[in-house]
Amino acid sequence: MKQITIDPITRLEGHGKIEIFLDDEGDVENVYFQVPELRGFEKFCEGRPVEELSQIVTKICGVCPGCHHMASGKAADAVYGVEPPPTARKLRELFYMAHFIHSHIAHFYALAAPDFVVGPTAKPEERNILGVVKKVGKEIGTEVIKQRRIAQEIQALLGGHQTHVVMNIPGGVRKGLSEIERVDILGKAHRFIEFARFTLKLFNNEILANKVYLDLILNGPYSLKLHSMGLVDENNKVNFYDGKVRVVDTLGNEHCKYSPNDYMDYVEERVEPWSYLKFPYLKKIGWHGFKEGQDSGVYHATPLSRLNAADGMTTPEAQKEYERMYSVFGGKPVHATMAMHWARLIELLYASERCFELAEDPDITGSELRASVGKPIGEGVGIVEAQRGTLTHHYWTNEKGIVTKANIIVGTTNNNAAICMSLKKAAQGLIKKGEVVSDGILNMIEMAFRAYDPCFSCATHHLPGTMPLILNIRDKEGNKINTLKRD
Amino acid sequence: MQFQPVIVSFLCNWCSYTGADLAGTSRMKYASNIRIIRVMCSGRIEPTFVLTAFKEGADGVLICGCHPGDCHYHEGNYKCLRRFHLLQKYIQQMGIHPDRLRLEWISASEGKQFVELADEITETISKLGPARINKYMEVAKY
Amino acid sequence: MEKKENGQKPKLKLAVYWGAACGGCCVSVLDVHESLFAVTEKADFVFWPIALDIKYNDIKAMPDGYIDVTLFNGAVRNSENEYMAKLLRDKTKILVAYGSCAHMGGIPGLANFFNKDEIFNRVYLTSETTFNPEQTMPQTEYEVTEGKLHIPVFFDDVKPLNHVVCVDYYLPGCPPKTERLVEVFMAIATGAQLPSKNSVIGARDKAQCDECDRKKTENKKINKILRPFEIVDDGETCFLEQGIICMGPATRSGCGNRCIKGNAPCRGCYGPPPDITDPGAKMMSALGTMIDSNDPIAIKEIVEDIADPAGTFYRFSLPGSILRRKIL
Amino acid sequence: MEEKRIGVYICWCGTNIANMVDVEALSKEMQSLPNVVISKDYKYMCSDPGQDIIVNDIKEYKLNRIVVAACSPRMHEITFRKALETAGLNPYMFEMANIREHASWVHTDRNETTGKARDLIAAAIARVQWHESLEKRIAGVNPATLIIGGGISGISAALEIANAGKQVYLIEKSGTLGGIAAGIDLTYPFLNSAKQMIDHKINTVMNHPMISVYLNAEVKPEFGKKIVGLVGNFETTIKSNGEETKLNFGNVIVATGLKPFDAQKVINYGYGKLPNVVTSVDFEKILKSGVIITRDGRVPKDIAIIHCVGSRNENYNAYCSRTCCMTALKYVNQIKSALPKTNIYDIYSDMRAFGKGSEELYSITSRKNMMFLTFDHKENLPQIKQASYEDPFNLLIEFKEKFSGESIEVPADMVILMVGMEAHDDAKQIAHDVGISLCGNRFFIERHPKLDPVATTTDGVYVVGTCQSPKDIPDSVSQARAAAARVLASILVGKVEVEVTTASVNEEVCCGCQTCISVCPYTAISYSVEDKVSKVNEILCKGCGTCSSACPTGAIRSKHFTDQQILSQIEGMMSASKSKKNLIEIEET
Repeated sequence: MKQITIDPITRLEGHGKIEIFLDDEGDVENVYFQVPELRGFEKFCEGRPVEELSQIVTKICGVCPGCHHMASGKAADAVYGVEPPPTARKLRELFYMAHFIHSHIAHFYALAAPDFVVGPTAKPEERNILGVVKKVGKEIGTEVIKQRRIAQEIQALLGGHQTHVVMNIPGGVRKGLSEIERVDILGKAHRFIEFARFTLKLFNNEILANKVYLDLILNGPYSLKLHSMGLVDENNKVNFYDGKVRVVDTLGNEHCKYSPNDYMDYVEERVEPWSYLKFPYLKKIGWHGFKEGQDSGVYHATPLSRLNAADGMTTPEAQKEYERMYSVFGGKPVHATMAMHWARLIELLYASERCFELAEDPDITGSELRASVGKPIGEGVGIVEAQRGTLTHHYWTNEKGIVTKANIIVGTTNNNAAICMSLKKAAQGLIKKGEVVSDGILNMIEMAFRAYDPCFSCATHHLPGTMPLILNIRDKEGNKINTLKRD
Repeated sequence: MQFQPVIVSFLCNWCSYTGADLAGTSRMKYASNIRIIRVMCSGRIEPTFVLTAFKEGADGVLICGCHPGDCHYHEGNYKCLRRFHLLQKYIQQMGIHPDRLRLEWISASEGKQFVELADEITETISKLGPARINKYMEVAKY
Repeated sequence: MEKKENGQKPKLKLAVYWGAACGGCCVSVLDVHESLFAVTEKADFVFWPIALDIKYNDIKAMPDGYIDVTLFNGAVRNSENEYMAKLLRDKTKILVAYGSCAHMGGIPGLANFFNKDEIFNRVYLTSETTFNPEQTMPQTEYEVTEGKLHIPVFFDDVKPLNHVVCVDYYLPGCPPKTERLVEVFMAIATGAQLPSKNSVIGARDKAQCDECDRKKTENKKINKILRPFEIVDDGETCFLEQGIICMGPATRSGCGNRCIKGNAPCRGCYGPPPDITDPGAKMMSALGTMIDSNDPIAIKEIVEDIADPAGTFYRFSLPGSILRRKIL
Repeated sequence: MEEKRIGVYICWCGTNIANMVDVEALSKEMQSLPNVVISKDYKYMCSDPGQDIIVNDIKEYKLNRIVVAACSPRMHEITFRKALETAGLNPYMFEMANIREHASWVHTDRNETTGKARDLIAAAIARVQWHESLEKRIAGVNPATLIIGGGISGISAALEIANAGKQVYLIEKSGTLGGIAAGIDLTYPFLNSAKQMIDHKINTVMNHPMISVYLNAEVKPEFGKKIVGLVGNFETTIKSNGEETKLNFGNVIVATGLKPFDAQKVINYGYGKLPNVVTSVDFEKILKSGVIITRDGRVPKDIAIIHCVGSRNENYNAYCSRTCCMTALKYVNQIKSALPKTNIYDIYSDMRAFGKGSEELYSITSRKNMMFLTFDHKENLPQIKQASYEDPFNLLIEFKEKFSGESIEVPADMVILMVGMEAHDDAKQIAHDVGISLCGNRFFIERHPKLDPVATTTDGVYVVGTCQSPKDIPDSVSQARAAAARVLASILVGKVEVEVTTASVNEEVCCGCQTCISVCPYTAISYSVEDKVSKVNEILCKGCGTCSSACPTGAIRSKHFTDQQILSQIEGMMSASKSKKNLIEIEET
């Protein structure tokens, strides 16, 4: 038996590590996606004042700190049993839209586009954003960077800190929005919408119009039948900031719809001895191993699953695009892993439109930023949709509001099992017995993984270069007999 | 070999240190575990000193100043008192037994009281056993 | 350093690596935005796991001192972090502890209130959503049917970088302000005179208050310690004078007062000004002095309101402080 | 930075240290510590030959830091600093390890004590590494003097200084000068008129060009403290008859006097209830009035005098007030001369007749036709009762006569209680205002009970008269004049050494948080708006170091007590015992 190690592919908390085991025939026997690091926030949040957590947990991930800040802020509100006043709520959502916009832009252009616009098996040194720029025009590169920067500037303006936001305080937000700032954001939001439209057009012309890619998306080794999770509003429309968590099964029927406080009745986590990252699954179905299908408890929480789990979008243009996607796939739910990219762009459009709506809302410049806070109830759950999946923070406190217990399910964690399975499926589909494992193949394995946009990957935005990959082909004893490395 | 605690003591120059001197000139006897460091005023004593003493292997730390109202510098001992209570809360959170850190008022004429204090603290700390904090704290220096 | 073909000033060889970190430091490097190209003109990234196709083995293959500057971010939490720290130390001329975690232990350092078992028990056994009847724990080496799988050893406590290797400079912040990084980078690139080894770069000697726009007076008397949500912040008065604990006076400036500008008190990510080993201890000393009472009972009551002294005064600096972990 | 060359000197102090500490072993051991160039032990380091060793070694071995392990620095730090100066070394490059008062004299196990001494010396060596030269600073002395209290002591001191041509500010809280002495009729032992003596002095004071008198005066508190500054340059603001005056002066003499014991506290004597029981203070008034009659206007046939009222008794004051016995005898003589027929019973415990002419007064008096009786001043004090109507006398005193051992009853128409002296109720406040301390009996503490009974631990502040301890007029006056001499001497010298170990602000680091400002008890720190930093006025700073502990940025250094110095001292102290501890733990495991 041969063992292929891809290390480090990248990190979540520490380096993600892929181990591919080939049988003696050279066929893929099994694939393990390992997360070799833990920091233990769930533990050391204990003893901290609950209102401090929203600034502590942002350090779970410096790539999507805003998500943790929001989930934590909402959990803290719940602990004190307060609802932020409308202005505060809208400011939070406005911030959150900006957070989604820069993350989604970056992911598509730096990670997804190269594979499609340039080509999955193109030369690595071309298969990056610069390659994309070469293909579709120089101004795009600068535009991407510019849009991302603008979105981050809005974040910094509202959040007080470009990376590790300090916006939330129990019962509301620390800082209001001035009229000048509002108008400025309105203008920027308008440009976001235009850029989102442009990006979708790009996706349409460069990818969907291309027979090969369309086939790759529709069929290919990239489809996985999993249940879909996502946050929805009272009309079952997609919502990132607030609402109920809805899960639809592989056939598109509602499996459950729960409010944040009840998450423990629906989600359970499994521990594997070979990874520091746990594997969540649907409690009602239970864990039946790393397998797809209706009977498996494995679900995914991604842009695609959010769209699968919802009945539509609240903003007009996004809704149109939503309908178009499902018509292309011939109905819901969609299980094509690569469709996540499309879904992500639809979310980008939604976030941009929503950003505009909020900036138009007169309430947004209101002066009532905080509801008064009383004694803590002692327990609170906060759930938001992170770019990379449903994010849950759950705190227990004593009568002084000091945290006695915390439970956190991070966005990417939801997809831990799904990632493993996608990788295995891709590897099995791509690594054929006897065939030399080419860089193209490695990259196509990686594409399966990248589609999930696991937390770390967005950190690689707009730097020339590709995901590092290396294959060590080992014999039974684990001695390396051959190394394949992308150069 | 029976455990001999080391107790680092910070004494203010005008009252407590003089009190300890008085114990000496009056040839009173007390446990030899106390190690005295002189500062001009208990108001100069800050957490950094106490924590360093623990880190360096002290099993206990004793702070002495003038009685309230008698501070040679009027209010230094109150400043010390305030820091002391905060520091007490901190070291307990860090897993250090509160009895290992003491603040007592000793006047220039209270040689006898100082002797009793020294013996009493030595006994308390001996009962608690070695603090072993320094072992915990050992890290390679680069 | 090798010359570029066109025989101009040789390009710097840069490496960026993370130990126990959140990725925020790397984002801060990427957030140079447009000026990224200016940087890549002067330097080549020779190692950056998240961005570049370079493997550990390639690092091992490099001659000692091959890399000019390594920005090591993240704390040392496990055997892999320590291994890479030592490896990069050998291969690097200037090793920079980049960001609060590498500098002082940072937020992951709060784990030093506990040990490995407590953390594992919570995460893998008692966590409400975890179902683990076999009490499975992650294993450093684990035999699956197909072969052996390895993950690094999880240490009992978190260490800042200088507890495992010799550090040349510290570039503080959570994350460091990108502008500071660019300044430092340009200084190195242009061969400007660097400060003496082992010192902090990319931050000012003066503490936050020097840049803080809030009104400060000598009236720093505290009758009651309050928590941020317990006051109606006027956005203008010094936090300490409103009874809110702010680490500003014991924290270097350089971040641009970002949290304070966001109406949140400073938590000290930029670390202490020169000559201070333990910012937490200094701040406790200062805050204690501010308590406006001489009555032991009253003082006790006021102190009681500080819910989490260790976690507040040492939010970012626990592993680097005098008592670097809880005694268990 | 210059190479550190340390000399270590361990003193035997004869056998005082050597008996309990293995000084030879230690001096050998210390030789091996970092930067220690030479380490010696010697019988008496403080002796001239002892100091010479240091002086010579400094020259011979180019030493730049010295550690002496001997007695308490409070004893000989100055001595050795001088030695360093003689050798041309800055006196602050010196550190002392107290291995006598804190080691050899207080411990009984030679090994343990030697171990402790090792730690203390190692600590001193570690500390001295970081010592830095500090330059002495000189300040001028303001020739004016503030005298608090216009009694006989204050007046005497005032005249002494004023007559030397120096300005005196004399402040008195009452409306008149003279204090207690002015209330006395005749003085013992020679029975001269106090009035003649006092009035003359008061007049000279009132009209003296160099004395400004402030009656009904009080000191106005500023910054919680009434007198700020330090020797040579004090300042304060006083309020006299409603108007405020700011005063600057170089020295302070505290002469706030005494308060008579409140006789009502001794229930047995019924003072305040029985009209004809009077205190010595009351009786002086009666004497001054010229006629000795009872409250109900009769000429007393029997007068009893009771000693030690409120004195020498744990329930009241444990100390002896020194003047009452002789005053009582003075009364006997005055009564005898006024009312020869009146019987006098002098009820005392011990007759204390020290000092010029006092014993003579006693023998003269005892020959007068009167009766001495004794009582136990500790247990069963006499009981004074109102006599019944039919009795031919007004009061009845029951008590156990000590000599005879019989319980007797003494008749009296008037009883004089010899009340003792007490410190004023506001003594503590005064002490706080001028920065001096009180003893257990609430009298002001002098710097040294024998060698320096006028000065205090605060330079430039002197205590005289009965506020320092009970005394009679001649003692008060001589103490007052002694203090005056000290003040004049300091004015003559014209300059004083100001505290060197002050605080200083590193303006490169100070962030202007202003935490330090309100911390300083001497208002020595102020915030400079233009520079955005705190600044220390080193004239006002007394070097307590509280500000440097309060400074969150580490910008304030407390000279000679820097963090670095103290932290190294701790590390040095623990260096030895650390290895010892590890040994123990190895054994345990």
